[in-house]
Amino acid sequence: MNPLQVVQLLLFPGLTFFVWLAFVFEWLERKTSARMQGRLGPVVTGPFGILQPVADFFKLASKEEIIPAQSDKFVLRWGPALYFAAPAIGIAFLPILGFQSILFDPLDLLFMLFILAFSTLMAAMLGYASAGRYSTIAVGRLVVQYTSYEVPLILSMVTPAVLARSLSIQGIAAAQGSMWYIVIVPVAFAVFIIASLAELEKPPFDIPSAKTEIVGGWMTEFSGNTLAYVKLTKSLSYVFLSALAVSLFLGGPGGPVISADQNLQALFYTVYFMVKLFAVGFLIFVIRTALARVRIDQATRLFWTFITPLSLAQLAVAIFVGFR
Amino acid sequence: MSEDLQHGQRKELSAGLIQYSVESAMPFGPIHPSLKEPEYFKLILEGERIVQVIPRIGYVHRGIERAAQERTWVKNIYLFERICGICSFAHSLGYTHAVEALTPFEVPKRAKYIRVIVAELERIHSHLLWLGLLGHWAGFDTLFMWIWKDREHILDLEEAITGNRVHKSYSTFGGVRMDLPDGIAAKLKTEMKYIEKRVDYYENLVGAEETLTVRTKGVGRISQETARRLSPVGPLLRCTGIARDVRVEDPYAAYDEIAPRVQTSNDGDIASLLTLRLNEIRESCWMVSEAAERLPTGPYKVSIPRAVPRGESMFHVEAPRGELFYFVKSGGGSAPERVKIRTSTMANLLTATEMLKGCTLADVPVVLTGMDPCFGCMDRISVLDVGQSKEWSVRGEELRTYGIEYYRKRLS
Amino acid sequence: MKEVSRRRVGKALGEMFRTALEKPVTEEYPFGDKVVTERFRGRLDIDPVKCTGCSICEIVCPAEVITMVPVGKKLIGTREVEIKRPSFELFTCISCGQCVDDCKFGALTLTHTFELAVFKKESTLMKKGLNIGK
Amino acid sequence: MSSEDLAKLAASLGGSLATRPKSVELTITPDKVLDACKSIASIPGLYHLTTITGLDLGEEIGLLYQFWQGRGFVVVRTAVPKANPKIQSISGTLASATLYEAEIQDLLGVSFDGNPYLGKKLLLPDNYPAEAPPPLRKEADPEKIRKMMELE
Repeated sequence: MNPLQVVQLLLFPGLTFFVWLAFVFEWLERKTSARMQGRLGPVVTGPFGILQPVADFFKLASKEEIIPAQSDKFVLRWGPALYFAAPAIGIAFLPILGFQSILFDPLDLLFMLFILAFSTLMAAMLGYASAGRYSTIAVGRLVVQYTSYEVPLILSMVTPAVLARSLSIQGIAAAQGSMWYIVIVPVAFAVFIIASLAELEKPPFDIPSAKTEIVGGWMTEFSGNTLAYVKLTKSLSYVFLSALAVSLFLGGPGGPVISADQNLQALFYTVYFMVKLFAVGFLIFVIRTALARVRIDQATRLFWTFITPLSLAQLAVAIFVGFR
Repeated sequence: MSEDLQHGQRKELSAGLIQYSVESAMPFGPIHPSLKEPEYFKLILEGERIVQVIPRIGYVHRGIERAAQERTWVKNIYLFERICGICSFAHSLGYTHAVEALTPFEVPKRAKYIRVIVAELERIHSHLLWLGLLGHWAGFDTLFMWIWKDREHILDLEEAITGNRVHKSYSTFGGVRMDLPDGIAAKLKTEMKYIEKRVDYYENLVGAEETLTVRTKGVGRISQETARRLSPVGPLLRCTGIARDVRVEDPYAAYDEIAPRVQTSNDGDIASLLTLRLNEIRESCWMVSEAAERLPTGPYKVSIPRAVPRGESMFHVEAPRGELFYFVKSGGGSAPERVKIRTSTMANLLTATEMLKGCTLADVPVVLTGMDPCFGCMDRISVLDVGQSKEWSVRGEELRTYGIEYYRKRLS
Repeated sequence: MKEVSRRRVGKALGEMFRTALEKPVTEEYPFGDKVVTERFRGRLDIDPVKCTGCSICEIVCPAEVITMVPVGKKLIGTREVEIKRPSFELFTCISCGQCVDDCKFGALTLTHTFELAVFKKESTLMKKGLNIGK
Repeated sequence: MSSEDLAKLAASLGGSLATRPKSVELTITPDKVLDACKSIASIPGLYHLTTITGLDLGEEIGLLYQFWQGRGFVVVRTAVPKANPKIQSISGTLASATLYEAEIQDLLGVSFDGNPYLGKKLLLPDNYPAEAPPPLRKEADPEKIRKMMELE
C-alpha cells in the first residue's frame, strides 16, 4: 500500500469523506422529512442546522456511559468499534475517483455480502450483550427480519454481476459505460432499495428499533459513547448502501468524459458519483417519510411471498439477456 | 393480581376475565414511551401473542373527589376541568349542568348555543389528536405531523373564543363567562370548511395507505355481543354498530335543536374506529357551522347565587370518548357534600383489555390508542399518593405540577 | 421507486411534495414574534390605585394564590380600621381569571405575557398591590 | 322499563319507589340488590349500568346503582352498615360493574363478594397503610394518612 493509497483510504474518498457524508445524509434526511411534514427541521446549529448531527454525536460521546449490570462488558466495549468497521471497510472498494477503487480484489462483491451480514451480526450481538428485556425481543425481530431480506438482497446484487460478468464492483461499474443497469434490470434496483431499507431498519421496516413498542429496540440499553458510534454507523451504512446502489446500478462514477487531463476528469467523476449518491439517498428517505411501519409477520410475508420470487425472475431475465 | 398464579394454571373468573399464567409476563408500563400517561398493563404472553391483560391503574391519582368536598362550588369548576387535558370542557360542562339542574334557573338560549360550539370544537380537536397519535404509534410520523398541524387551526379558534387552548375555564353556572368575540362566526365557517377538506383527504389516505390499513384492519376486534356485555361508551361502542349517543338520547345544551346524526361502523376493529371518528369530525364541523349560523341574540349568562340548594342530581354529557357521568350531592352548604365522576375511559377499560387479547405485542400501542385512553380522566379518586407515585406524563405534566403544588401548600 | 410491491403504497407522496413547497408551520419563536390572541390569559396584574382591599379575590381564588396583607391603619369616624391589600403568589396562579371577573373595582387584569420563567422563586411573589397611594 | 313494571318489581322485593324529574329510584335492602339488578338488566331495551356511586352517610355507606335506560335513569339505592360493609357483587351478571365495585372497594372499604378485585388493589398505592380508614370516608383525615405513609 503506497502512501498515496493510505492517504486516499483515510482522507479523501475514504473514511473521513464518508463520515462527513454520513453526517450530511443524516442532516438531509431530517431536514427534508421535516419540510415534507410541514415542520422546520434543525435550524440552530450552523447554517440551516447542518451541524446538528455533528453536535448530536459529540453531545452523546460526552455523556456518561451506563453499562447495565448483567450485560457482557467485553462485547459492549469492543462491539461498536467492529460494528463501525464493517461499512468503513466496505467503502474502500467503491470506485469514486475513477473506475479504479482504492482497494481492489476480483471477488470484492462477495466481500460486500460478508460485510452486510457481519454488520447485522454485530447489531444482534450488541443487542444480546446489553441484556435488556426489550433488546432481547428486538434482536429476535432483527434476526427474523434479516433472514427474510437477505436472499432478495443477494439476488439483487448478483444480477448486475451476471450482466457485467465480473464479481468486482469496479468491474461492474466500468461495464455500465453504455447502458446503466437500472435500465436493463429495474426490478433488481427496486428490490435492492427495499432490502437496504430493511437492512438500515428504516420505516416501513424499522421493526427491530420500533420505539413505540419496544422502547429503543436493540439500542435501548446503549448510552454515551456506544450510542454515539452506533448511530454514526447507522448513518454510515446508509451512505454505504446508497453508494453501493450507485456503483451497481447507476454506473458508479460513469459519465461524459470532458477533459483529457487525468486529475480534472477524476474530479468530474466524483461529481457524477456525488449527484447519483444524493439522488439515491433522497429516494430512500422519501420512501421512509411516506410509509408506516409494518408488523414483523407482515414484513416477512411480504419478503418471502412477493419480493424473493420477483428478484429470482429478474435474475433469470438478466441471465437470459446477459448471454444472448 | 397474577402474583399468586401457578405456571400454566387457568382459572375461569366472572366477566370473562381468565387468570392464566405463562412463563413470560411482560410488564408494559407504567412508564413507557408509547403511553403518554402512566398506566400499567401486565401482559401475559405466549411468544408475541397476548393471552391476558391485567390493568393496574391509579398512577396519576390526585384525589379529586375528596378535594372537591373541601372547595366551594365555583372553585370546583377549575378543579374538574383539570381532570383531563383533552376533554376538559366536557368535564366543566358536565359539572355545571349537574349543578344547574339543582337550581331553579334556566340557562339563556345563546349560552346553550355557545356551549355546543365549544364542545364540538373540543370533540374535533380530541379526535384529530387521537388520529395523529394512531398514525404515530403505527410508525407513520408524517400523518402525525400533518394532522397536528391542522389541529392547530382548532386550537387557535378555541384560544380566540375562550382565551386558552386547552383548559378553557369558559363554562360557569348560568352560562358562559364571556360572549363570543364578534366576527367569529365567519371565521368558524371558513375553518370548518378547511377541516372538512382535510378530513376528506385523510379518509382516502388512511383507508388506502397499505402500510397503515395492514396495521389497523381486523386488529383488536370486539364483537357486538362483548360490547353489550362489557358496555363500553362512545366511539368504542358505536364502532360495533350500536348507535348510542347521549347528545341524541338525552339532549342537553342546544343539542335538541342541532341534533347530530349518530355515526356507526360495524366491524369493531381499529380501522372502523378510524372511519367512525373521521365521520364524527365531519358531523361536528357541520354542527359548529350550523350553530354559528343560527346563533340567537340575548344574554350569554344569568347570575346564580353562590349557595346551591339541598338535593342530589345526576347528569351525563357526551365527551369525545363517550358518556361522562356526574353525580352531585349538595347539603345546601357552600361546598358539595359528594361529587362522583365516572369518566368514559373507566367504562372502556374492560373492553380495551378484551380487545388486546389475541393481538401481538406490536399491536399493543395501536390497540391501546384505539381505545383513546385518557388515564388522567379515570384516576381521580384516592389518597395522597402524589409524592410516592412516579407520574411521568406529557399531557398530565401541568396537572401534575398543579397537583403537587396544591398538596404541598395545602398540607404544609 | 417503481410501484413494485403493492398497488396503493405511498399514497402520501403527492401531499408530501405539496407540503414541502409550502411554508412550514413552525413559528420561529423566540426569533420571530409570537402571535397571541386578544383574549389570551397570561400573567395577572393589579392596579394598586383601583384596589380597595375588599378581599373578594382572596375568597374566590381556586388556587388560593392571594393573601391579604395589612398595610396600615385608617380612621373611619372614631374607629381605627386596618387596611389590607392583596399579595399574589403567582407561582401557583393558574390564570383562570375568576378574580378578574369578581373584582368589582376592575383593579385586576390578565396581561398577555406568558414568559413566566424566573431564577428565584421569591420573585414570583407580586407585592405591587401593597403600596397604596398615600 | 315502564313505571308499572318498576312498581311491580319494587313491591316484589319489598322496596319503595320514588320518581324524580329525570330518574326513578328504587330503595331496597342490600340482599335484594342482585335480583333487582338482574331483572333490570334482563329488560329487552338496552340497559347500561352507568356507574355505582358510593356515599358516606355517617353510620352507613350508601350505594347507588345507576342505570341509564335510553330515556331516564333507573337508580337502585341501598345502604350497608359501616360496621360490616359487605354486599353481593353483581359483576357476575353485569361484567361492567367489576371496575366500579373495585373502585368503591378501594375508596370506601365496602367488600363485594365475588368481585375479581376483592382483596386486590385497583387504585390505592401499594404502601397505603392498612390500618388507615379508606380515603373517601369522612373519618379519613388526609393529614394523618400522609404521616402514616411517611410522604416527604
